[in-house]
Amino acid sequence: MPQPAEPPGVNDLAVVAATVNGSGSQTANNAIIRAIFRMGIPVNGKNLFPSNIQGEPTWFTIRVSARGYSARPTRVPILIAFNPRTADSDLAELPPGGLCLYPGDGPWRPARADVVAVPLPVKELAAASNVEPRMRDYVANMVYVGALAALIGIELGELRAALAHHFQGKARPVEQNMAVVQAAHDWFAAQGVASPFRLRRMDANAGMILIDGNTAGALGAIFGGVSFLAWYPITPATSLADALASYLPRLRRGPDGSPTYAIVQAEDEIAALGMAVGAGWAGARAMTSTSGPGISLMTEFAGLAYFAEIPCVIWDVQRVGPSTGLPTRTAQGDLISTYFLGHGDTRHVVLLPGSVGECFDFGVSAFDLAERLQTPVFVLSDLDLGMNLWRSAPLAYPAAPMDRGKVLSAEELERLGRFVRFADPEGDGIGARTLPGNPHPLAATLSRGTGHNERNVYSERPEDWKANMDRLGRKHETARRLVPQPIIELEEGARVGIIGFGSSYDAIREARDILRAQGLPTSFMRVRALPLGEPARDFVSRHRICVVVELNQDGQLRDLLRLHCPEHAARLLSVAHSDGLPLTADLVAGAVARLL
Amino acid sequence: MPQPAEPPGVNDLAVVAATVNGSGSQTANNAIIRAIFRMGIPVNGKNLFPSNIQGEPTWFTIRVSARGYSARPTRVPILIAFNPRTADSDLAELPPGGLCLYPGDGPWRPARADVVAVPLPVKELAAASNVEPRMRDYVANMVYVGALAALIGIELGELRAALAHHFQGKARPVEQNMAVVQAAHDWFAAQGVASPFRLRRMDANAGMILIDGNTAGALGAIFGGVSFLAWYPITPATSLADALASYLPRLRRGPDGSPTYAIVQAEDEIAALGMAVGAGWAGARAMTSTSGPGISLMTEFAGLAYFAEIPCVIWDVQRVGPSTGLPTRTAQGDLISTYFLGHGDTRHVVLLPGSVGECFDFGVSAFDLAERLQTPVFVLSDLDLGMNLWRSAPLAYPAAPMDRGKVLSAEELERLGRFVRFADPEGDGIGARTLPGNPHPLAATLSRGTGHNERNVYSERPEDWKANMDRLGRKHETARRLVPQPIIELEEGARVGIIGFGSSYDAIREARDILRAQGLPTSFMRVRALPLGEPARDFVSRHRICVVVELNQDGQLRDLLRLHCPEHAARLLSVAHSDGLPLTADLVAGAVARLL
Amino acid sequence: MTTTRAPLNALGLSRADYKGAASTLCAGCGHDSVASQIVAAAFELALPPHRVIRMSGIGCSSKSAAYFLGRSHGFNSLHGRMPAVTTGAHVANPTLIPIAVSGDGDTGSIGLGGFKHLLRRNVPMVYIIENNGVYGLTKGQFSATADRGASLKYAGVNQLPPIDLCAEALIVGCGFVARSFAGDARQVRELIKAAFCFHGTAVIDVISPCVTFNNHDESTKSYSYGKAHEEPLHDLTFIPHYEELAVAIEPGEVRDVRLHDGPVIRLRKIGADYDPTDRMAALTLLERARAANEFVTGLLFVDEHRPTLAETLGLGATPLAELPAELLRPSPEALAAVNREFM
Amino acid sequence: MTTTRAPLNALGLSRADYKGAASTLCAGCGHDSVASQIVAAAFELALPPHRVIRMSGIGCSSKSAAYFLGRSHGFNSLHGRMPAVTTGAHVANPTLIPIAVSGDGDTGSIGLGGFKHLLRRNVPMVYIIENNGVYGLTKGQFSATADRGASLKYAGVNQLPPIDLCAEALIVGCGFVARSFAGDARQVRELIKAAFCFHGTAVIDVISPCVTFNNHDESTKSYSYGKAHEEPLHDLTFIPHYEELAVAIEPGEVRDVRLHDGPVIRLRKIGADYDPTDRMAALTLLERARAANEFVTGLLFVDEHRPTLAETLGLGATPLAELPAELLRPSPEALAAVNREFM
Ligand SMILES: Cc1ncc(C[n+]2csc(CCOP(=O)(O)OP(=O)(O)O)c2C)c(N)n1
Ligand SMILES: Cc1ncc(C[n+]2csc(CCOP(=O)(O)OP(=O)(O)O)c2C)c(N)n1
Ligand code: SF4
Ligand code: SF4
Ligand SMILES: [Mg+2]
Ligand SMILES: [Mg+2]
Repeated sequence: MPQPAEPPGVNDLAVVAATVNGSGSQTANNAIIRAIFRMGIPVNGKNLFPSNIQGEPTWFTIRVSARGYSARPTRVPILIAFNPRTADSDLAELPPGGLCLYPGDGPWRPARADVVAVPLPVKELAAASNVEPRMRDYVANMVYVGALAALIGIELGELRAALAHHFQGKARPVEQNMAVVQAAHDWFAAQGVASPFRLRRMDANAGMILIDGNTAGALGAIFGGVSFLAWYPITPATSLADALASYLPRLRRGPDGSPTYAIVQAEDEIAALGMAVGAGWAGARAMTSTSGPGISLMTEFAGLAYFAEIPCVIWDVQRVGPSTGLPTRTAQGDLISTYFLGHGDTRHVVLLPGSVGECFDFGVSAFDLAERLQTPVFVLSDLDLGMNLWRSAPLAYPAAPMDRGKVLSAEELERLGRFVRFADPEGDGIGARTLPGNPHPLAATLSRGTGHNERNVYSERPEDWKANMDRLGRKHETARRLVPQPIIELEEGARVGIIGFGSSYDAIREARDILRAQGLPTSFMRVRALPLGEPARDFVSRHRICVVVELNQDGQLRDLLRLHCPEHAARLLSVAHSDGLPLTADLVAGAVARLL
Repeated sequence: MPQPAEPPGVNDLAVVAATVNGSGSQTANNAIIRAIFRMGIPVNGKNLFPSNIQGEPTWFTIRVSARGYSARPTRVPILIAFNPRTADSDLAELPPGGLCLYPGDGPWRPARADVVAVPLPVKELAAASNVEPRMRDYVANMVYVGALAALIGIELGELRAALAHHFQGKARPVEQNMAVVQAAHDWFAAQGVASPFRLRRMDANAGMILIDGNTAGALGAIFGGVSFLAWYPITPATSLADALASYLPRLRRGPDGSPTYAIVQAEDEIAALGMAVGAGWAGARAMTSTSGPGISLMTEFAGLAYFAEIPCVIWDVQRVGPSTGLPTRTAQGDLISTYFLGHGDTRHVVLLPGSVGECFDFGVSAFDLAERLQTPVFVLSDLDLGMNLWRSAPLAYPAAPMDRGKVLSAEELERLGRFVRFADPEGDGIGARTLPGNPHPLAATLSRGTGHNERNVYSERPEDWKANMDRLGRKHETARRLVPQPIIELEEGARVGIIGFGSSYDAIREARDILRAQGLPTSFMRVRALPLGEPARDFVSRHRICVVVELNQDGQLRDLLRLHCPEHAARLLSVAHSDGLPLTADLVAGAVARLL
Repeated sequence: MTTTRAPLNALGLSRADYKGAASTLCAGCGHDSVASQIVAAAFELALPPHRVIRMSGIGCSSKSAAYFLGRSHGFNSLHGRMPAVTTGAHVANPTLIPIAVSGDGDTGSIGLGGFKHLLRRNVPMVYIIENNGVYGLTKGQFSATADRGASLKYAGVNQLPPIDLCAEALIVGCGFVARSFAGDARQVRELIKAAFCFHGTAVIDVISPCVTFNNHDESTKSYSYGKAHEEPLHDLTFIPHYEELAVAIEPGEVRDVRLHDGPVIRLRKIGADYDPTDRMAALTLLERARAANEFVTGLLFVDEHRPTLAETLGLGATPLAELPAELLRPSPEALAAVNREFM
Repeated sequence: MTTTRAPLNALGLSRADYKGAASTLCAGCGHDSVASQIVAAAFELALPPHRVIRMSGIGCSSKSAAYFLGRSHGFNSLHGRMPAVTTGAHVANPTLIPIAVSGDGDTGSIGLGGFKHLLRRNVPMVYIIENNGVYGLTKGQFSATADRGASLKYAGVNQLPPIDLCAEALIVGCGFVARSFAGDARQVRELIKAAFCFHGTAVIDVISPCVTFNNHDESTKSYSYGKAHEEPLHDLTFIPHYEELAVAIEPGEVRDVRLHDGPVIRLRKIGADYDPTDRMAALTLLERARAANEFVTGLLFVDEHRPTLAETLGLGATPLAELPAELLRPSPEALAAVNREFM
C-alpha cells in the first residue's frame, strides 16, 4: 500500500474541524471521512470532544495519508474554524501557509497574515437546504463539507454516498444536506483559492471497511456468542453497549423469533459485573463493558470471579484517570490495576486489541478464553480505538468453533461416576465444571469466594488453600500460552526494540519510519495480552535496549515487562506520555531518539 | 535479652490448646500468656480460629522463648487436647516425647505410646468453681490452665493477677476461675508427671507491655488525633474499631465533656471511605479500617482521594485472599493491589508496621503524612499482628507535634492576596489547601475528581492534565523521603540480604539465627513503607543476592522491589508462602537455604 | 439413590435428599430453623433439586445456604451482592428456581440498593431475609434493622431508627411481601411454599434470633420477644392446586389467594380481616405496627400482575445458557452483510 | 468586595456573590433553572457563603454544583457517592450547611443505598434531586425514575416501573420531602429556602427536564408535560420568622408549619386541604397520584422531631475539624496510664 511517489500534499494532508459540540458536526465530519475512504484513500478521524453535551469546543481531526498512517498528526495545515470561542487559539496552531475556512457571517475574524483564510457565507449557503429554520444550524456544517470538498477535491458523488450511508438511505435528509454541500462547493470553487493539498483517487481501500472499535468489539461479542450483557452507562464504553443493542436484534434471533441474548442495564457497575458473574456461572456467555471508574467498582467481583472461577468478559474502554479524570479523552492507564484487580493474590487475563480488527477478533476469543480458563477475561480497549473510525480489513469470520471449555453433562458425570470440581487431571490448572440445571445427583456444587478444597467444599486447611492457589498459578501458566501472542517485527540490524500495545500501534509504526529515515532501525513488538509469555522475554533479550511506548503516566507495560523478565529489567526503558491526546509519531520518535 | 544459657526446655517451650470456639477458651489462653509474661519471660500467643461463631475447632499456640522468639513454632511439644473432633489429628502432630492433657471424662482417648498423655477429671475439677451449671463449660477451660501451671510451673499468683487483668478487677469471676485453676493445679501436681519443660522467672519484661496490634493501632490513632472513624465491620479489622470505640470515650473528651471524635458505622466500605474522605476534606483527622474485601470496594474512592488530594487514613488488617478467602487467617497479600489501588495512574503511600509498637507509631504518623501529603495513607497490618498478643516496649509518646500540613487560614490568605490550590512553590508537589468554613472570599474551591488546572478549575487542556500528573509525581517523590525508612541490619561478611516487612519480622529474625548457626550470615532489611526509597536500592545493591520473604502467593514485595531497582531485578529472589498460617523460622531458613 | 424408608414425595425423593451439609451455626440459631423449613417446603413441594439454585451473600445467614438443598447448585457470593448474581443466573436460565438467604446486614446495609433494584426488575425467586437485627458473623454490631435504643455488648446503644425491609419491598413494587418468625415453623414453611410458587420476587422477612449476640429479652429480634408478641395476621396454609377442592371451608372465615399456576394461599382469619392485595393497607399496617410496637406476621401483600424479568426481556423457551453454538454465532453470510455496511 | 449597585441582602452581599461559574449545560436545561433558584434562595436567606458547602456526585445535575455559590466550598465527588462524602463533612463540621444537587441516576440508581442510609442518619442538608428520568451526561439512557413505556432514541422502550424517590425518602423516615418542577421557579425557590432552614435532611425531588434527551411531550419529565399537568398541593411561601407577624392571613385558608429555629412555611390552600405532617397521608397521596398519573408538587411531608446525625453523636460546640492539637492528643500521662494496663 505505501505509495510515497505522490507529490507532497497529494493524499497526504490533515484537516481539523473546530466546532461546538451538540451542533451536529459529527455528521459532517463522518461524511468527509467516509467520502475520502470511498475514494480509495487511506483516511482516519479522531474526535476530540468535551465531557459535555452541548456548547463546548470539539475538534475533529481528519488525517489522509497515502501511506496509511493514522496516528494523530502533529501538523494540521487546514483549519475549519467554526467555533468562535476557540478560533483564535485554533488559528495560532495553524502552520504558516495553512488554510483556514471560517464563517464569514459569524463574529470572528482571523488575524494572521501567513495563512490563507477564506470566509464562508454560511447562512446564505445553508439556506440552500430548504430545511425548516430550526434545523439550519445542523445543516450549516455542510457548508464546510462543501467548501472543503472544493478545496481538496473530495468527490461529490462519494459525499452523497457517505450521507446516504449515514442516513441509512433516507432520501430527504440526504438531499437537504447535499444541497448545501453542492452550493458551498460551487461557491468555493468560484473563489479560486489555490491549495497545495489535494486528494487523488487511489485503490487502497478495496474490500476494506471503516469502523470504530466499539462497534467492532460489539460485533465480535455477537459472533463470539455473547448471550448476556449487563452494563452501566459510561463514556467511552457506552457505544459498545449501544452497538450490541442495535446489532443483536438483527443478528441473533432464535428459530421462534425470540432473542438469543439479553441486555440488562444494571443499577451500577458492581451489579453489572455481579449479573455477568451470575450468568456466566449459570452457563451464559456473559459480558459487561465499562471504563476506569467502573473497573474500580468491579474490583471485588473481579476477585470473586477469579477465585470462584467463573467465566465472564469485561471490556474496559479506557479513558484518562485517575478518578473521574478526563472522561472523554483517551489513555492506556488501566493496565496494572486491571491485571492485579482484587485484593489478595490475583492476576487476570487481559487482552489488548491493537486495531478495530482485533477488537472484533478478541471480542470473539475473549469468550473462548473465559470459558476455557473459567475466569474473567478483560479486554482493554481505549477511547481512541473505541470511538473513532479506523480503516480495516473486513471483520474475519472466526476460524475455530466455539470453545465452551470443560463442562460436564449429566451423561458424562454418569460415566465418570464422580465429580471433583477442582481436580486437575490434565495439569493445566483447570477443573471441569457442571452447570446449574444439570440433573445428575453428583452435579451440584456450591460456588464460593471462600477457601475450599478440590471438591469445592469450604475448607480452612492450610494445605487446601495452598494447593488451590498453586493450581490457580498453573492455570495462569496455561493462560500465558493460550492468549494471543505478541506480533513481532524484527528489523535487520536493529539493536533497539520498541514495544507497545493497543491503539498506539500506528503512532509507533510511523515513528519507526521516521527513525529509520534518521538511520535508526528498530524492531517492534506489539503485546496483545497479559500474562506475558516466552516470546516477549525472547524479544527483549534480543535487543540491547527496548523502549516501551505507552499512553500513560507511569510506564505500566514497561513495569509489567520488568516483572516478567527481571533479568532484562534494566534495559527496558520507557516512553510514557499521557495528556488525553493520542500519541503522535513525532512525539514517539523524538522521545525514543532522546533515550538512546 | 538473649540468654541461651538455660538448659533446653527451660523457658523454651510451646503449648497448643486445641479447643472449640465460642467455649470461652480465649480467657484461659490469655490468662496463661499474661501470667508467663508477668513472670518476666518472653511469651507470645497465636490464635488460629475459624470463620465461625461457635462449635468449630480453634488452636491457640503459646510460645515461650527466653531468646524472645515469637514466630509460630514448628514443634509444639505440649498439647491441650480439649476438642474431641480434632484430637486425633492434633495428637498426630505431637512430637515423640510430647505431653498431652485431655479431658478424661470426655469421649476421646489418645492412642500413642510415645507421648505422655494425662487425662484430666474436668467436670469434677470445674465443680470447684461453684458457678451455676450453665457457666460450667466456660470455667472448664480453667482446668487445663491449672494443670498446665503445675506441669510447666506457671506461678499461681501471676495467674490470679492475669485473671484480675482480664476481668478488670471484678472479684467474683476471678475467684470462681481461680478456684478451678487451684484445684486443677493441686490435682495435677499430685500426679507426679515429669516434664522436661519448665518456666523459670526472668527479668525480660521489665517495663514491657503485652498488647495486640489492633489495640495498639487504635491507640496510635487516638494519640495521632483521629477525630473521625467511619467503618464497616470485617474480620480481622473489627477489633481495631472496637478498641477505638472503647478507648476514645476515656481518652478524648473536650473541656465541656463532649467527645473530640465521632464514630460512624457506615452501611458499607464504599460509604465508610466516602465519609472519611468527606471528613478529611472538611478538616478532620479521618480514618477507616477494613480488610481485603473492603479495600476492593474502596478502590474508586481511593482514586478520588488520591487525585482530589484529600487526606485520610485507611487501615487494612490483611487476611487471606483473593475474594472472601480465609477471613480468619493471616496474610500479606494486599501489597500490590493497595499500592496501585485505583484505575488510571495511581500510586499510594502505604505504611507497613512490623510490630505492635509500630502499629502505634504508624497509627500516629499516618495522620501527619496524610495531612502533609494531602493524600490517603494506607496502613497494612495483618491478622497475626492485629489480633494476637505481642510483647513490646511501652507505647512511646509521639516525639513531634502534629503536622497538619499546608492549610491556609483566612488571615494567611488575606496576606497572600491570592489562592492557587495546586501551585507548587516549594517543589515538593504539595499545594496549600483551605478548609470549608474559611470565610475569606478567596478561600472557596470546588474539589473534584475531574481534570483540573492549578486553580482547581475544571480543565480538559492536555497541558493542565500533564502538569498536574507531573506534580503528583513530585509529590510521590516527596513521600518517598517522608515515609518511615527501612530498618537495616548489616551483618559482617554477609553476601546475602534478606528483605521482609510486617509481621514476618520475627520468623525472619529466628531464621537468620538458624542460618548463621549453619554458617550463613545474612543481612536484613525490613521495609516499612511504600514508596520505596534510596536506602532500599542501596541495600539491594550491597548484596550478591537478596531474598524477599513474605506471606503471600506471588512475591509482591519482591515485585515492587524489582520495579524500584530494575538494575538489580535479577538478584531479587522470592520466598513467598501463604497458607493462612504465620511463617515459621524453619520454613524461612529452609527456603532461603535452598535458594542459595 | 436414597435407601431410607422415610416418606417419599412425588419425585420419589425423601426429606434427606433436600438436606445440606451439617450446620456450623451456633446451636439454637434461628437461621437453622429457617433452613429446616426450606428443606421441608422443597420436599413437600417436590421441587426437583437440580432446578433449584440456592443463593446467598455473606453472613451467618448466607453461610446457611450450605446447610440445605445439598443436591441443588448454589452460589455463596459476596456481601450484599446476591441480588445481582441471582439476576444474572435467572436471565441466563429462567427455568432455574432461585431460593436465597440473606441477612439484615447483607440486605439492609451494604445490599440495600441491590435489593431494591432486584425487586424493581421482579426476578422470580424466594428471597428470605434472616433478620436478627445484628451482624452475627462479625460478632455483634448493629445492622440497619436494629431497634432504636437497643444495646449490644461491644456496639453500645443504637440511636438510629430501624429500616423496615417489608416496607422497603412494598414501596418499590415487590409483589409478595411477608414477615414471619423463625419460632413459628409452620408459618415460615407455608410462606416459603407459597413464595416458591409466586410469579416474581417473593420477599420473606423472617425474624431469626441470633442466640449468641442479640437474644436478650428486650430485643424485638429475640425468641422470647417473638414468642410473646407475635401477632399472626392470619393462619396461612399453602394448597397445591390439585388438592384445592378437597379442603372444606366455612365462608367468611378464609380468604383464598390464587397464584397464577393454580396453587392457593389460604388465609384463615385470626383477628380482624386483612386483605393482602391492598398495598396501601399493607403499608398502613406496618406503620401502625411500628408505632404501636407490634410484631405482625403473615402475608402482608401479594400481587402477581407484574411480569418477571425474563418476561420483560421477552426471552424464548430455551434458556440462554442452553443455546447451541449454531444459535449463538450468526452465519458467515451475516458477517459479510455487516462488513458491507462499513464499506 | 462587590461594587455593583444591585440590591444587597442582610450580609451586604449581592445576588452576584452567590453565583457560580458560567453553566456549560445545554441551553434550557432544567438544572440551570434550579441552580438559579439556589442562588436566589441563598441570597434571600443571606446565607454566609463560606458556611455553605455545595456537594454533588457525577452527572449533568452534579456538574451544576459548579454553577452556583462560587464563594462556597464544594465537592463534586463520585457517581452516587455524594451522600457519604456529605455525611463525613457534616460530622467533621456540623456548622457547615450542605446543599447538594444530584441526578435521578446518581440518587436512584447507583446511589440508592447511600441515599437511604443518609436519610436514616438524618444528615442536615438540602438534597435536591434534579430528576429528568434519564442519564443526561452519558447521553440518554433510562434512569430508575423513567416512566414505564417511555421510549428514548438509543435506549428503546423502558419496561420497568419507575422508582418514586419521594416515596423512598418517606418510607425510610426522611423528615422533609417535597416534589417540585423546574418550570415552577417560585415553588422551587421557596422550597429550597424552607429546606435550608429544616433541621435534618430535606429532600426536594425537582422534575428538571433534559431538553436534549427527554423533553418530548409524552415524557412526564418534560416541560410541556409539567406545565400542563403540575398540580401544586398548596401555594407555598417561606417566611423568615421575624417577618411573621407582618403577614395578615385569612383563617382556614392557610396552614403554617413552624420550623425549630423560628421560620414558618406558609401553605396556602389551593384545592383540597393537605396536611403535610401526616406521613401515611403523604404516602397515600403519592400512591393515588401514581395510579392516576397525576403530577403533584409541593411540600409532601415535614416533621422535625428527629435529631440530626451530629446530635445523635453528641458532638460538642467546636467542630471536630476545628479542634486544636491539645484536644486531639491526650497527655503523656494518659499514655503512661494506658501502658500500665498492658503490663
Ligand atoms: C465487603 C465485605 N464487608 C464486610 C464483610 C464482613 N462481614 C461478613 S458477614 C457481615 C455481616 C453479616 O450480617 P448479616 O447480613 O445480618 O448476617 P448474620 O450474620 O447476622 O446472619 C459482615 C459485615 C464482608 N464479608 N465483606
Ligand atoms: C462509577 C461511574 N459509573 C458511570 C459513570 C458515568 N456517568 C456519568 S453521569 C452518569 C449518569 C447521570 O445521570 P443522572 O444522575 O440522572 O444525571 P443527569 O446527567 O441526568 O443530570 C453516568 C452513568 C461515572 N461517572 N461513574
Ligand atoms: S452468631 Fe448469631 S446469627 Fe451467627 S450462627 Fe450464632 S446465633 Fe446464628
Ligand atoms: S443533556 Fe440534558 S440534563 Fe444534560 S445539560 Fe443537556 S439538557 Fe441538561
Ligand atoms: Mg444479621
Ligand atoms: Mg438524570
